[in-house]
Amino acid sequence: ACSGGSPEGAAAGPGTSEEDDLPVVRFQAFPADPAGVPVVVIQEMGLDEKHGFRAEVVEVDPDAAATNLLIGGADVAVEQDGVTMTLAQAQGYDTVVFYPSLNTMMSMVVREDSPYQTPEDLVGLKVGHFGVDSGTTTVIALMLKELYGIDFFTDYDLREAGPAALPELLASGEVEAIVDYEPLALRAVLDAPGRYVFEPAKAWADVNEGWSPYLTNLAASRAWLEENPETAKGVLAAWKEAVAEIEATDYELFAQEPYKEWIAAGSDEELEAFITYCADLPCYLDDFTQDDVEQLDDWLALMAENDLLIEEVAEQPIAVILEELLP
Amino acid sequence: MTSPAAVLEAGPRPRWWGAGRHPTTAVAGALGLAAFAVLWWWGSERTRFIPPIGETLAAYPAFLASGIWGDIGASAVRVVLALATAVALGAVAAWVIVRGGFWARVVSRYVDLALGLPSVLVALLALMVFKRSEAGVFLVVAVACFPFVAISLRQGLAAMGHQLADMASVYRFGTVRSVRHVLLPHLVPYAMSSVRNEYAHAWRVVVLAEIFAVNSGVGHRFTQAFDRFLIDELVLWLITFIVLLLGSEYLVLRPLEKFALRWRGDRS
Amino acid sequence: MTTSTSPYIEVKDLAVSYDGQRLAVSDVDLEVGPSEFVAVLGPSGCGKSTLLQVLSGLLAPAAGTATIAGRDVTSTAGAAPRIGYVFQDHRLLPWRTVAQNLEIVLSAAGVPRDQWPERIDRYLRMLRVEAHRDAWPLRLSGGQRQRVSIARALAIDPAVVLMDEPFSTLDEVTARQMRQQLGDLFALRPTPVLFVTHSVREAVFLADRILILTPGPARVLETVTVDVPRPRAYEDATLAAIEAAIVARVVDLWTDVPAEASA
Amino acid sequence: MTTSTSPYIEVKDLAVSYDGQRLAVSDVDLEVGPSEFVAVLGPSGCGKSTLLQVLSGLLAPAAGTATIAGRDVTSTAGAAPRIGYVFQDHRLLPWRTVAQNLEIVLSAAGVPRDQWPERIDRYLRMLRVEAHRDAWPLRLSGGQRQRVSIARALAIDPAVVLMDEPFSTLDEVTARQMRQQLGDLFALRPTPVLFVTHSVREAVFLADRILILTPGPARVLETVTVDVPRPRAYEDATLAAIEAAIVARVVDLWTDVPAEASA
Amino acid sequence: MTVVAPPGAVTGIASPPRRGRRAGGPTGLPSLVALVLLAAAWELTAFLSGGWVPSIGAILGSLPGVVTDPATLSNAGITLYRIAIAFVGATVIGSVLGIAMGYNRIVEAFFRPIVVIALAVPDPVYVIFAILVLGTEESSGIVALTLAVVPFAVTVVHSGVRARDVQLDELARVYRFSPLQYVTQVLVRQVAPALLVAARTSFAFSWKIVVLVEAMSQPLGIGSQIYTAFRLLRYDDMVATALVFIVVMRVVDALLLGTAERRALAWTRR
Ligand SMILES: Nc1ncnc2c1ncn2[C@@H]1O[C@H](COP(=O)(O)OP(=O)(O)OP(=O)(O)O)[C@@H](O)[C@H]1O
Ligand SMILES: Nc1ncnc2c1ncn2[C@@H]1O[C@H](COP(=O)(O)OP(=O)(O)OP(=O)(O)O)[C@@H](O)[C@H]1O
Ligand SMILES: [Mg+2]
Ligand SMILES: [Mg+2]
Repeated sequence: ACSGGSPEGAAAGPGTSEEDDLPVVRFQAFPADPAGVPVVVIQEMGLDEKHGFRAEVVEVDPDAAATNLLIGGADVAVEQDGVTMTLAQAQGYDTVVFYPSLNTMMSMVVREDSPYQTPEDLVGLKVGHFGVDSGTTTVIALMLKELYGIDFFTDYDLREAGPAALPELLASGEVEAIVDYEPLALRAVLDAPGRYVFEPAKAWADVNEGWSPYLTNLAASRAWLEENPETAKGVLAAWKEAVAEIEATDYELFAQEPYKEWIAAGSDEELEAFITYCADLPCYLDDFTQDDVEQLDDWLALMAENDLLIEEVAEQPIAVILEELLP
Repeated sequence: MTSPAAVLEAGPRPRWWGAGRHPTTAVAGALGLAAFAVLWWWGSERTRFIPPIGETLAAYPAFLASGIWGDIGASAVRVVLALATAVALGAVAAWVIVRGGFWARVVSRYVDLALGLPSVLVALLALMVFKRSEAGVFLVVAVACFPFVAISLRQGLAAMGHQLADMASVYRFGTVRSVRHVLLPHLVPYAMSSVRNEYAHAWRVVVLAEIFAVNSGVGHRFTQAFDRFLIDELVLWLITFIVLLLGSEYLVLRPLEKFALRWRGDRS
Repeated sequence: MTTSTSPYIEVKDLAVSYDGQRLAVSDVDLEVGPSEFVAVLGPSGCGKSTLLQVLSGLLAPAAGTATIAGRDVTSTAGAAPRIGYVFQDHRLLPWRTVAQNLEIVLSAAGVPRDQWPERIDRYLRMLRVEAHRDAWPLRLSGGQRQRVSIARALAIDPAVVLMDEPFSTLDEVTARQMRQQLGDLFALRPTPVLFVTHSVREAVFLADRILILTPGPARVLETVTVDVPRPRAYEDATLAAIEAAIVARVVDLWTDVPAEASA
Repeated sequence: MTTSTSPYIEVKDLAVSYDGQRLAVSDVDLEVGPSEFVAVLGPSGCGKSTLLQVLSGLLAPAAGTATIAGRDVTSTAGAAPRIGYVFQDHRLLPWRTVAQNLEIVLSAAGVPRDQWPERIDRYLRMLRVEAHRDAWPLRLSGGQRQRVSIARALAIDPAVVLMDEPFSTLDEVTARQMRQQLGDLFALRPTPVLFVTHSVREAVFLADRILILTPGPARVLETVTVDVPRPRAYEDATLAAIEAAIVARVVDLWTDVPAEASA
Repeated sequence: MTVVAPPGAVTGIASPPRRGRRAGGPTGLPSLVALVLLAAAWELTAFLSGGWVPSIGAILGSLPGVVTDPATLSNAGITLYRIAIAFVGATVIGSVLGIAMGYNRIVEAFFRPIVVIALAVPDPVYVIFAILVLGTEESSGIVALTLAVVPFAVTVVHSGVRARDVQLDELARVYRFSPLQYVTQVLVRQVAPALLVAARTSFAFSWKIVVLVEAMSQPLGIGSQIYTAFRLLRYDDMVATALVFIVVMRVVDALLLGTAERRALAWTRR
């Protein structure tokens, strides 16, 4: 039910819905990505109307997601990362992130019965990933370099496959470890069975004042935000309220339809584990301050310094505090 | 492999290409399907990710009832329209090329170019031009399919010989009659092979194009399953594709081909 | 019924070459009157079929002119009046039945549809292939195909008939019947006919005039006028005499010259 | 040189049908001695080509047997001794030149390579197409193609020769020369020959025995033995008499029965 | 029955035939015209897309960078290698299977459903299943690629074989051509145009699908380079890279298949 989103509506530019005068906001999300759940919550609980807009979901392919946002295929993305926004800035597209959507939800997993305890034990062995230029892989690569001095790209024997196929590869023994985002890493833990050998969120937070680079963020073009200030504020408010709703249930909401269908966990067991995982991490964040903006900038600078995907950071910070942008 | 040696040495009675309809061909066809089923069964025994064939088939009715028809219909319309366009374009291109001369060369450059365009690239470019719209999907499929139609029909046209064309011009057939009674019947085998291929190709490309461009159709649904790695659902979709193609093959293409080529006598 | 008034088919100084090098026909002059039956005799490979192809507009000559009813036919097939052409090979559409093969040319010739069945019947019966009306051409014997091809040429009521060895693969008896039928048809409705054959007797029996060609590249060696009134009898002694004379004449001429010297 | 010792080719009670329904040949019995030249005469469409196809193993009969040199040939083409088959249509490989078309059958027949040039020369000269040695078949006239096809059949020194109207598209003069050549060759090296023709005179001139078939489905109507010593002259009066007798006989028989009754 | 005649001879259908017409004009001019027209169409598209499709200027601008990047060269080598193997594999398997199906009804009936099923499977499924079954080695990508291409080649060859002239088969049987002679002199010559189309089809599909395979499962190669450019939002690089490799493929195609075609069809030229 939730995965709908009318194709016609998606094709049209920003506009107003027919029944009432509320502006339509098209959210783009990956199928099965937990970052989309709050949007579904917004729709289900009527938070959109409450905050003066009507939410639509546009499902996008991970590879084409950034392009889709840039060409105006959606108004707000819930799955963009800082690196991509920096790239967009470098190409002259003024898109910004304005709120984190998911924490650093990615991990490195090995099989449970394997002897490997740290990423260093895996040097020289087969490691599965889903693309050297993917956000997940580059983030982990940079952290491993900073924390362990490991060059992910050369020290490991890399094997590429789609993100969803990685748990299978680990289980079948094809690779010794995988780096993947959640809840797929969790699936590997349950199915292989496996265990985490490196948890970036915690590892990075330990040495960085509790901050770690968000997996994904809410993003939009600066122009859209400035032209629709009230709607933009409504979107953020609705998002925060949705996240609060989820957290209020300790993420147990995930076990209800239609959220359960959205998350599409491999099994109930996996869903349970994911709920526990989220409640523990937590998955969604509930504040975003100038400090976070700076941390993100520093992180991106570190990426640029290591020549990972970007060569330099954008002139202006790619993250904005909505309250400051839209007084 | 049976062929050339068999032609020369075997030649059992009745003739090795048989006469009329053989019940054996139906059996062989069933065996072919069975071979696929066995392969699947074997795969499901040996790997953990291929679901058992029985379970999948048992789940299929429920899957059919789960509202997939709208998506199949949406994609089918795209496929058929785009394919029709591709065939028309391909036929025109082949025609121009075979006629020779300046424009033949120009057009054959474009056919070659289109032949070498990765569908992914076209899909991405179409996304930029058409944003998220039907037109993009349609265009991607048509562009992907037309050059193959063109080279196949070009081969057919080149193989035509001038004898019948000469006859047609002496008896003043005119364009319409020539095309209808001389050209088209001659092209049937070539057109059949390219339609068969391009129909399948179109389904493959529509899956790709729908990933990027629209929120409907089997490509979209298939990708949802694919991205979530819901193998069971993935396999159900696979069966759907297979049923779609087998259906059009055995219910439409083959009867059509048999009818169109019945003049050739016992060589089906 | 010999050459009368102005010629209907007229060929002047015709030369044809394939590949622009080898001459297949050189310097042919020929005329066929508006109701004249002209047979063409010539050794194998001399250029007879080539000549008919030029007349039907299929092949452009290297030099010379060819007109039918005063119209230049060397530029476009189908510009001249309705031609009934019996090709040396049958050229039936293999994917249309015998009757359909006739229907298509009837329709192309603009014959009203209600006349088709009658015409098809008449000519298939005349050529004795009516039993194969609904057969596919590929399932006919060689002679049957050739007869269907003749039926097709005649069915459209052509203004000009070009025939390239139409009876060559028919047995003696059938061929005689066919010749008789063709002779009768011609007597009934005289039409200019250019008839390539290798049977001297056939030529003598059917034609008003016989053109004898040289070994290739073809030139007209001689014209023999057959001044025997119609109806003629195949076994007629006068015809036999003319045949013998022609045979005697060509035996030397066609053998003297090495037949393939042109290559 | 007439029927001698045990027959080399033997056909018994042969029936052939296409599509399993229409009979094309019914109840044919025929024998050809080890050095006998047998001609087959029959009306167009009676089943002559069908008969040769069965003998060459291309077509399976519905009933009866056909053996060559004692071996059953109805099951496999190529099982019988080396066959030289002149198809009614020429069947040259269009992508090989004339000489190459001969080479390939020589090689298939296991003729040592060093003999090829001599053989090719000999037979192309005999058929008077040596000037077209290096031409593509599609660039030959109808008669030239047919002659190449004959050269091919003879070049392999066949143990059996099957010819389907080989001279049908040749002009009178060339055809006479060819007949003469073929007669000489046969006299020099007698080989069992089954020779389908529609020219009665040709049959009489060449054959030891003539089989006359009924209108289709073919049965053997009559066998005529031509007891004229070789070498024969084409214009020989005895031959003419035999021809006249045969023609007189078949004119009635082939016309009486509606030729296409079988359909 | 199928008498094969020169390409260009078919002109007779709509207008009177003038046999022996040679495809006219200098070779360069049509290419130039094609290029100019294409460029114009591209610019128009770029304009209509609101600047999202990179303009020719932008593409030309990024071309030097792409061409001089050593990675492009090594990626091209890797991709060419993959294409070569898949192309040869698919063409050979496709030809053998297609020919067998064309000759034997039983074989045809058996393989027909399998070929249709193989046609029905979307490319990504081949890729992912190859990885899961065969592992992440280089070979699995190539196997996936080959499997995805084979059914197309089979169909083309099969119909080519079926359209052959059976009368020439009979000739070969009567004159007892050896299997080798039959294959080289009768079969291949008749099926040559179909084999060429099959080769061309496999070649094109190999290249089209390798892009996807590399995008999905291989870190190196032109396909992943194109995809990376896309993901990094460098649309001009994406098009420039594709362009470079399309040109390379055209050249290979022309050299390999063009020559084969000219050889195989020499006899049809008058
Ligand atoms: N398409 C062609 N290309 C080149 N040369 C050709 C072509 N067709 C025929 N020729 C040559 O032109 C000459 C005349 O051929 P044509 O077919 O007109 O002969 P013909 O008189 O009809 O002979 P036949 O009685 O054997 O049919 C022959 O020597 C032949 O080799
Ligand atoms: N492939 C076929 N399928 C069905 N019927 C056929 C086929 N070939 C021939 N026939 C029929 O079989 C009969 C005998 O044909 P065949 O070719 O043997 O005749 P023929 O004696 O050689 O005649 P011709 O002298 O005209 O060549 C004909 O009536 C013909 O219509
Ligand atoms: Mg001729
Ligand atoms: Mg016959």
